[in-house]
Amino acid sequence: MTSSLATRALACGLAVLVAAPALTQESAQLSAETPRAATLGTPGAHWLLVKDIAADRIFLFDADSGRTLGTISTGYSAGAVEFAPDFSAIYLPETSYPRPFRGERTDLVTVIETQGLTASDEVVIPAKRGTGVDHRTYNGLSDDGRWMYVVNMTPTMSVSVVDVAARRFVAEHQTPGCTMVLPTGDSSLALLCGDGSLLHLQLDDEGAVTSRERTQPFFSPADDPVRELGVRLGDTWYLTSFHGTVYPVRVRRGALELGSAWRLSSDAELAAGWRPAGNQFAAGHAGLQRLYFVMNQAGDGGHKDPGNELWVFDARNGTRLQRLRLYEPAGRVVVSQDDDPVAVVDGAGSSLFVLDARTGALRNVIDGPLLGAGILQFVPAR
Amino acid sequence: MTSSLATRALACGLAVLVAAPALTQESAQLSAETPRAATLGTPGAHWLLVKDIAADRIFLFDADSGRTLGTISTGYSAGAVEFAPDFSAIYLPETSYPRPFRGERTDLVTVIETQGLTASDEVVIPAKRGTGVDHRTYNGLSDDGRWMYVVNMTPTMSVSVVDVAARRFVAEHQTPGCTMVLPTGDSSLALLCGDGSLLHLQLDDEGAVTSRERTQPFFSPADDPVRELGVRLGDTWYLTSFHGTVYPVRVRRGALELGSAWRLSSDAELAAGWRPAGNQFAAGHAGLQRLYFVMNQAGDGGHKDPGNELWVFDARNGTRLQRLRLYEPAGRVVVSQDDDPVAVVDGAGSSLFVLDARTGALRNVIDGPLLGAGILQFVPAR
Amino acid sequence: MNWLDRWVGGRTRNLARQSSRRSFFGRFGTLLVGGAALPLLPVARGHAEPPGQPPQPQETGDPNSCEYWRHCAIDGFLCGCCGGAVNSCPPGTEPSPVSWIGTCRNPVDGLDYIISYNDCCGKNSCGRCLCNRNESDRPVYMPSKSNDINWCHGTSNNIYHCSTAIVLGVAVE
Amino acid sequence: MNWLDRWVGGRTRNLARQSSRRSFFGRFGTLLVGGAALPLLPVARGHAEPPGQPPQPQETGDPNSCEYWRHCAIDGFLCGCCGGAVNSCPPGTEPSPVSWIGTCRNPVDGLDYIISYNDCCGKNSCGRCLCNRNESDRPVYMPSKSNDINWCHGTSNNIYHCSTAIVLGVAVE
Repeated sequence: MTSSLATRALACGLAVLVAAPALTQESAQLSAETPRAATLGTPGAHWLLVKDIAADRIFLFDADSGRTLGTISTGYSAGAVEFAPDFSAIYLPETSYPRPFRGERTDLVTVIETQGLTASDEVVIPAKRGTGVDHRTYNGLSDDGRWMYVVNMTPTMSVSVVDVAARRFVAEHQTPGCTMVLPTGDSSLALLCGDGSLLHLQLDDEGAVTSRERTQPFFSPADDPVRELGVRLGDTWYLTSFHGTVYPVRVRRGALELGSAWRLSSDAELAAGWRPAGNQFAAGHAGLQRLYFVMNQAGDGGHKDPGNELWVFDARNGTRLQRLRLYEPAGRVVVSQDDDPVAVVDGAGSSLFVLDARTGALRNVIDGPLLGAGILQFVPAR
Repeated sequence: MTSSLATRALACGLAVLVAAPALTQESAQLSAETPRAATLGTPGAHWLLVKDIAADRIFLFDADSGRTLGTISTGYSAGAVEFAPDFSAIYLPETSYPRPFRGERTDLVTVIETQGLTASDEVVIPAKRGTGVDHRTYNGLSDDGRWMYVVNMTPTMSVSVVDVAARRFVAEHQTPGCTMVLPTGDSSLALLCGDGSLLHLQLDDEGAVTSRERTQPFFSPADDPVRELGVRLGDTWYLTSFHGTVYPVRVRRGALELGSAWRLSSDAELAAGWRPAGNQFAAGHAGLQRLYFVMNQAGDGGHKDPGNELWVFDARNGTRLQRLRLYEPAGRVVVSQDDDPVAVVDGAGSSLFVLDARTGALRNVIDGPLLGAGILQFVPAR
Repeated sequence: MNWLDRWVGGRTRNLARQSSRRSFFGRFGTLLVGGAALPLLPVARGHAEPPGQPPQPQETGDPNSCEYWRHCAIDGFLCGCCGGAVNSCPPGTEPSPVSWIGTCRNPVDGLDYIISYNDCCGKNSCGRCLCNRNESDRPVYMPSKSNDINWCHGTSNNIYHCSTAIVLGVAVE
Repeated sequence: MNWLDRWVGGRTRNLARQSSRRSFFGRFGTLLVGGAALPLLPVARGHAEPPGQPPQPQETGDPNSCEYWRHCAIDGFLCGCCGGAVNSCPPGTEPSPVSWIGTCRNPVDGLDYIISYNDCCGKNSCGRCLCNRNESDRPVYMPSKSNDINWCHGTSNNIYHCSTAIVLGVAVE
């Protein structure tokens, strides 16, 4: 009886008969094993976080091998995560109750350590974070990784500011009529406003607001509002309207500068019903300066239906580079940021399709969450 | 603007245009409504609780109409519930963590009030209740409704005793080698033991053990053990072995009395592989003195596979009364206890089939939990 | 939040709708038993929930159906399939005091009504009769018209259970 | 405990196994888009997880498959599909100190080995590669042979994540 496990089993009164392998036979028999816990290795640029729409967990997959690397257990209505720039931690917005679905609500930014993907610390934030569809822009992180911004929606709109480096809630700033977060530097963020403008906040070293700028309204909330999802390439955020008008918003010397808008669809395509489709309908690659859009032909009101094509554009001039037919209808796309980038789109079921982001060629299929994927995020490997 | 809801919406800055209906037109237009909360009516004998295998909730259905009457939110690894005899409360064994899947474990018997099916009270019990497959016999209630017994399994075996009437944990009793609960009166319970016997405990008015009786071993744990599920008709528990031998255990003057065993299958049927099948493979009706068994032909090792037949027996003499082919393979059966009894069997998917328990005729199909039903329990309507 | 919540994106919303209608789990299940398909049940397996009655006499349709006229901008589990009704919350749940608003035309009188989609709160998601229609749905920064938002605020907790569709009055303009 | 947990009964265990193998969600999904079936993907859609390697040289088979020899009495999610391996727990989870035991024959050397199915604990269920084989499975009152039991005791919490299959040694008798 060599195994400590078997010893413990016996100590518990369990009947186990195990032969100690004789030395001469050892090579011919399997050796006794002891269960260990794995740890994560060095992160790769194709490590992909996938939220499970049907359970309180996030999967970490390697998009190249299709293997599962681990999971993160989450609380009620967990949102998209933020990553410490050195990948030492993942910041998870979630809501907790002390008893199952009852008791006092606590909202948290939970700190997940990246060796075991488990909670190592937490920051309590005001218990009014916006929940519902898991939009990526419900929270954001400053470029230097110090400030995390979490949207509050009661439906009064404000933003909680967390010093994640110091694990400390710092301030709540009122943002009447404006919400969703687009970080624009080390200490500034833009928010989308119901009048068709952007609000731009500058913070000081204590997280207090030092300036509030408001752009001119540049889109029509009534006729063709921009969607909640922004795609950032370097210093420029790309916002996209329901009808597929793309608005570049550049951050220059701490101020927002509106670029020239361009359109995803020709007049004929628009009339034929082509629209950006799905919740996570757009992604981009900063090095390639490319934007990727899931599209469908469902017309107005079909913006939450899945799309069966992926359109690829040059972000610099709005030229369409590629139009790919998808294997299954998708509602999500995400692109890795390395030099050998892959785009991942979800499917009608559990499959996640890994495409070469330059050619569109299919590289792999991951068997994702059984009932489908929530938000997709690539790990920012350095 | 007559609606208080609309008023509140406006107060929040929401743009709502509502015409106050002119008095003369009122009959032609829909009236403004106010949302209310429903309450449950008088319980019926065909009210059915159905655990969702894929979510922390229990559905309450009316098996006659097929309608959903409400739901109960549950905690981690919730078990079968017990009912206060007057249906004033439902007692739910569950486990709670103060943070999502982390922090200190608390085990509870949660008191669910039966107007709204929400938690109204709780009793903390030792944090070592047995979990895993949701066997009905992980807990039980005394006939008078005072004591609730909850099995502990670490794997050291014991039973927690809760005075649910007083909402108070009372005692933990060690039951080495014996577990799973079969209540046998107002203050006694039997447990299944690994040597093929039953342990019978008597409690005093404080919940302390006053006697421990052990029956002779009457089944072979090695060759053909009885399964965890017992069916009680009046003063008799019916236990069933893997191979379908039924052991009646009668409670007479506070003691256990073993009746004559009988078999579900002929020698030929047994050889052909017929076995009781599924987790909740048996149910009974005390008035009719009938027992119902889900059966399959999978042979040894197939006891957790679903069954495609339902066999009905006279409990008094072991005569098989009926052999029904099921519409879909089932792993669960439950029977209401009224004078117009129905049997409900689950199916391969979300359907629950409601049969006339006397004739086997199909009465209704309920669309149950999407990925399938966990434990089924009829409400004890009086 | 777990298990096929309301806000899962259109694709899976459709899946859930279709699956409850077509009971494809059940049908697929027949393939599992060694290839021997069991007979399909000869009864209607249409709805996840038996049909309901419209609350007011001047309307028609089944409130437990996604196609019911009041549901033109809804996103959620229909409370009539959860123990409540189109205008009442299931037992033990609490209506949200605020909500998003749609404008839907009643086919009986041809009038446009303001519909308030108050969430019922306090139990985890009901999971039945998932329905998503996005006519005039707007982004979250226009909350009064956004069905993406969990409106369980001002209630005893923020746990979403199901959605109602309440008549507020006739829309003017 | 939520979402298709390990202990859901044989029927749904089979469903889960089959569904990940046959990806019927994906196939059914093609029916959802207005009846226009999209082309099926021309790659193998066999496994929920790519195949793994057996830990020791004197064995064969895919530890991420339910048919792997060590799994003769397992009931749970295979840890190799969750970030661990057949004999190690996924990152951040902890092996249960006690377990249930099976006796399985290694087809390579023809010997019967004692296999310990230690649970990995501390995260909610992994949900992948559900596998249930009940050879010699016994009721809960015989715990050393019962795969119905959550063995996450003596760990920092009792939350079940996945199951390993550890070689203890050759069975004698």
